[in-house]
Amino acid sequence: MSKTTGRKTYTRANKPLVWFPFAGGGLVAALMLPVMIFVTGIAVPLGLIDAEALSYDRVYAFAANPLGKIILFGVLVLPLWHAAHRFRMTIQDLGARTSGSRSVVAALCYGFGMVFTLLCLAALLSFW
Amino acid sequence: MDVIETDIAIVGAGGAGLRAAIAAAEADPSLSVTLLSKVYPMRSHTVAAEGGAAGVAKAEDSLDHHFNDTVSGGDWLCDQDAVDFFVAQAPKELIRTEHWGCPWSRTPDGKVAVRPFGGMKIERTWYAADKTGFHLLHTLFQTSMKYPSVKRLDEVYTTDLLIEDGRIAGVLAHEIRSGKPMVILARSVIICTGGAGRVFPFTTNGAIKTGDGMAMAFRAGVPLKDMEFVQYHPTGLPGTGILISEAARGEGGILVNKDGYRYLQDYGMGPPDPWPRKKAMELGPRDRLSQAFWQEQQKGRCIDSKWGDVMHLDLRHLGEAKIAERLPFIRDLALSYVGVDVVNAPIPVRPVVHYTMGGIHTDITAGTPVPGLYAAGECACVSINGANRLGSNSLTELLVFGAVAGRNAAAHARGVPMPSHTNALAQADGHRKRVVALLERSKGTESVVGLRTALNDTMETGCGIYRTEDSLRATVETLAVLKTRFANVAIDDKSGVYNTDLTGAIELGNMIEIGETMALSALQRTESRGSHQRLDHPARDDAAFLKHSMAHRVEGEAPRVEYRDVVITRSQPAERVYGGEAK
Amino acid sequence: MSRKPYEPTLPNTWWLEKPFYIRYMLREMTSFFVGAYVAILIVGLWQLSQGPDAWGSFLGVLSHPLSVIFHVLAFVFATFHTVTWFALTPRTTPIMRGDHFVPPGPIIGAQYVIWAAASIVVLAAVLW
Amino acid sequence: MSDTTTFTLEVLRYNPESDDVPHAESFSVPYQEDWVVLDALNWVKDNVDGSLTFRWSCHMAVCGSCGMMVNNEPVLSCKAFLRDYLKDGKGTITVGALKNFPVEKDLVIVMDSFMEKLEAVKPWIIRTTEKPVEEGTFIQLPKQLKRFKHHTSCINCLLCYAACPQVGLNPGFIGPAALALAHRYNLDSRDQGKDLRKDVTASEYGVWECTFVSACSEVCPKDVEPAGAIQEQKIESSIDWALDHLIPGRKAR
Repeated sequence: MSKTTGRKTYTRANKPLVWFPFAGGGLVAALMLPVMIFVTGIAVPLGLIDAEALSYDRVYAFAANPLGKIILFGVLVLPLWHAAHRFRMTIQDLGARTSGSRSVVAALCYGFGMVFTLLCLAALLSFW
Repeated sequence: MDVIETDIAIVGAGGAGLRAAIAAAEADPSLSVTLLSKVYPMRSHTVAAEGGAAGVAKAEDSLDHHFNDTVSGGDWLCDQDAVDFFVAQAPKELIRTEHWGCPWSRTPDGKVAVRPFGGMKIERTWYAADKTGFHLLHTLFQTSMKYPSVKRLDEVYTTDLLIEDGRIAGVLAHEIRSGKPMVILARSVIICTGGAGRVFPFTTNGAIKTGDGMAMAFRAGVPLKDMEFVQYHPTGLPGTGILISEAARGEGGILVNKDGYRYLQDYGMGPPDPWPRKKAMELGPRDRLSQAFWQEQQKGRCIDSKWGDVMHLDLRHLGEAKIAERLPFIRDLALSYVGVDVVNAPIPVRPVVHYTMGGIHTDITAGTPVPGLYAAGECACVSINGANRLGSNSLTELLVFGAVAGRNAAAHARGVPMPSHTNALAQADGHRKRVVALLERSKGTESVVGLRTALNDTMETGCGIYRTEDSLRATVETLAVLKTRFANVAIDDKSGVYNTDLTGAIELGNMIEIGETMALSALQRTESRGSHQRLDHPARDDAAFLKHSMAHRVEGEAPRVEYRDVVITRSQPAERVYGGEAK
Repeated sequence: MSRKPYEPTLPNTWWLEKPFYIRYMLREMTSFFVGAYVAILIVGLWQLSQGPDAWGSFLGVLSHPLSVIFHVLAFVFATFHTVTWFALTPRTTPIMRGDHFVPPGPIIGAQYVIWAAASIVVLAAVLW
Repeated sequence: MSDTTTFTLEVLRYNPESDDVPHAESFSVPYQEDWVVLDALNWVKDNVDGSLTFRWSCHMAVCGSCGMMVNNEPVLSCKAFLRDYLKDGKGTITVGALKNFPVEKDLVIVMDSFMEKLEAVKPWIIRTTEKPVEEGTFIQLPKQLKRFKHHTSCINCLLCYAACPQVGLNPGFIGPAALALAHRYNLDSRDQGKDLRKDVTASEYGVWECTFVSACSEVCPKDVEPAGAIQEQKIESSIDWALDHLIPGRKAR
């Protein structure tokens, strides 16, 4: 027997604010991160690629260039927010069910994203 | 007992019930409509219809053609005023479902496509691939949700009609999940509970099609019309009885016997053209095709399979692309249930009980002899199907007469007062005792399954595709015994919550009453017409039987069968001609 | 004689029940490595802004064996992210051509081509 | 019926009048090669215990009544063949009520929540002006039909709700089937109600709760692809949200 009482009222959420960076970051991460991890975390440290590739002068020149700054910001901050959002949902999957615990998880994950976004901005804006 | 007051109560929320609810809500939004169903609406058996819904669509077609096909298909037992009304309303009703979002299959230019169907002179069957009933039901169900005046009572099982001073007063029901009895007082009641195929053991019908509405109307004094006419669909899957749509033949599928021979040409249906010729061979009417199977079986020309005698329905020549577009469900069903990919192998099929042409006696207004009581869909007999329904007329029928019932029930409701509580409650108490007795009887001597099996067996052996005086007499006698045995039936489940044992027992009681009207009406019709074939009376007898049988209930006795003239307006009875002879 | 529906709760270990769910959880856990990796790089960017010595010590940390182990893991997870992300694209953005949907194969294949091109560009830029 | 092997049908039963939690009960059932799990349940109900309670009707995988957990997978029991679960007609098959729903009794779930969610997404054609019947049908090209046809195939069997962990974790989530049906109407060339539906589908109970586990599409017996339908709606709703915030006055509608 169907009830016709107690229906929810629904209003549009502002979730796209986090979903957009999640989706965009997911795409950027998919295309860029494996090769970047390989270069910065594996190949250069193990000497598979000459350390000169990541020398201060080279990297500084790239990061000082306005176009380089834009690329770095996109490649770093979008995956950052992708990770923040997805990790938040993962913690919910693993058991954060009450609205209280969900708020805490959201604050921590998006807080992490915010802190590192600001750090990234500060670094990029500190030299030209 | 809970009492709910409503202007219009609709029992059954399949295609007809939903269409009626929408029509009533549109006719007068101030009227309250209560839609009761023993299942959730989308479980209703309309969902299983596959092939399509007939309505004149092409320029070269006409209402007259649709009329003539229907009347001759029904072996002139149709009321022609009703058929005229039906064919005229059909296209309008189908267009409405298109506006409501039904995903009808399309031609390349975006118009609704139509396919050929058995007994139809011109392509006029609208289809949504091969799941037309499913799409129609869900479209109607979802559309019904937008009308605030329609309140649903899902999984509420109606057991009886309440009558006051000869007019309808409401229904007695119980909520299945709580067992709570409830009286729904109503100014108008519409019965849309579907057919009673489950009276037979081997049927395309779902478990829910137990003739509840027919039985409750019958008990309330409404005659059941033309109950001897039970349609066998020529192509069901052996074993399960799953329907293989006539659309499979409409698209060009052929039927062959063990010699690979298209045997229908031996039964006046030829010539065996390699392409689908309308009203010929595999596109003949269902009664003729099912009877041809039986005849071949007598001659030992069926294919021997692990499920017994079958014929082969061959679709291979249609090719995979066409099958995928037009018959995807058929392919899925054959693969799942008989392990056959129709692209590579023929499907084993046999005739199986499919549709009850007879039902609650209604007129062209969908009204019954009880003022305020209406019926539509398979449970009703209006009658447009006569002695044999043409495939794809029933989906359209539930739209046309569902809508008529809804509108007329609304008009009636506006003109009469709400029935009195005292009277209705007293009556409901009386009926309720029958239900309570089933629950409280601690140890009966009879089981539901035992009686149901006995009912199924006797209907199959005595009241099948071909009937004789002896077989019918035996069945009638057996049914009389079953009726008395039913008084001792006991059930295992005594609980109030979701007691399917209880509903099963009530359904059984209903089916025994329905079976008795079928067998008795068949016994007394000493002629052969449409789906009713008597080996001892092989000819049609218009002098004596161009009449509807009307089975009336007599307390404590077998039903009394009377007759009523068929309405003939412009088509005089003639020979039914199919195959190359058909014009 | 009255209703008393049993209300089940989903255990927090639901994702261990089936390989399908475990695979999903592994996919979601890629976010940890994505987030950690870009956070490390952002820290590196900050070090870069602090001058050659700071950058040098950052590179030193990257060469630590623990760091290499982390990056190998991160590479595996990031690649898993890439594969799963590409596999889902035909379902998130179905494409119609004429009367039919484009089958998943070409859509997924096209992404691998783009991925390979992007990786080659990055490697070329690094090595050049 | 010469075949005499039997197998064990273990049914998770719950009687609200005597139980606090469901418990397993085993039945020995004769094996028939053509039988599905539903046939075995009916055999038990007819021959052993008439109080065994489950929903079923069509026995041809289209009415959607008989969804249940068979060996912990949500399936239509009328299409779950015994032979696919047993070896030589022997072994054990476990059956339980669909997950993520309250259990009324034995294998019967309470589906009120789904009915409310279905109604909430307004699954009907919405138009600013109705087309008169006299004007005939709409023109809908085969490619326009093809765009949404697969989403119309939902039989409301609720297997997807049983498979979706987000439904289990967050009972308010509108869920796969209802969101797929919303998308079906949004994509229909005859419909003009997308904006109204978005108030529901793009709410916090709507598409955002989905994490694309895609178990819904995996278990769907009718290839409705609810997972894809939800992702498409996320993208569209996000673009819509962005435009609302970038173009002054757009949101006022």
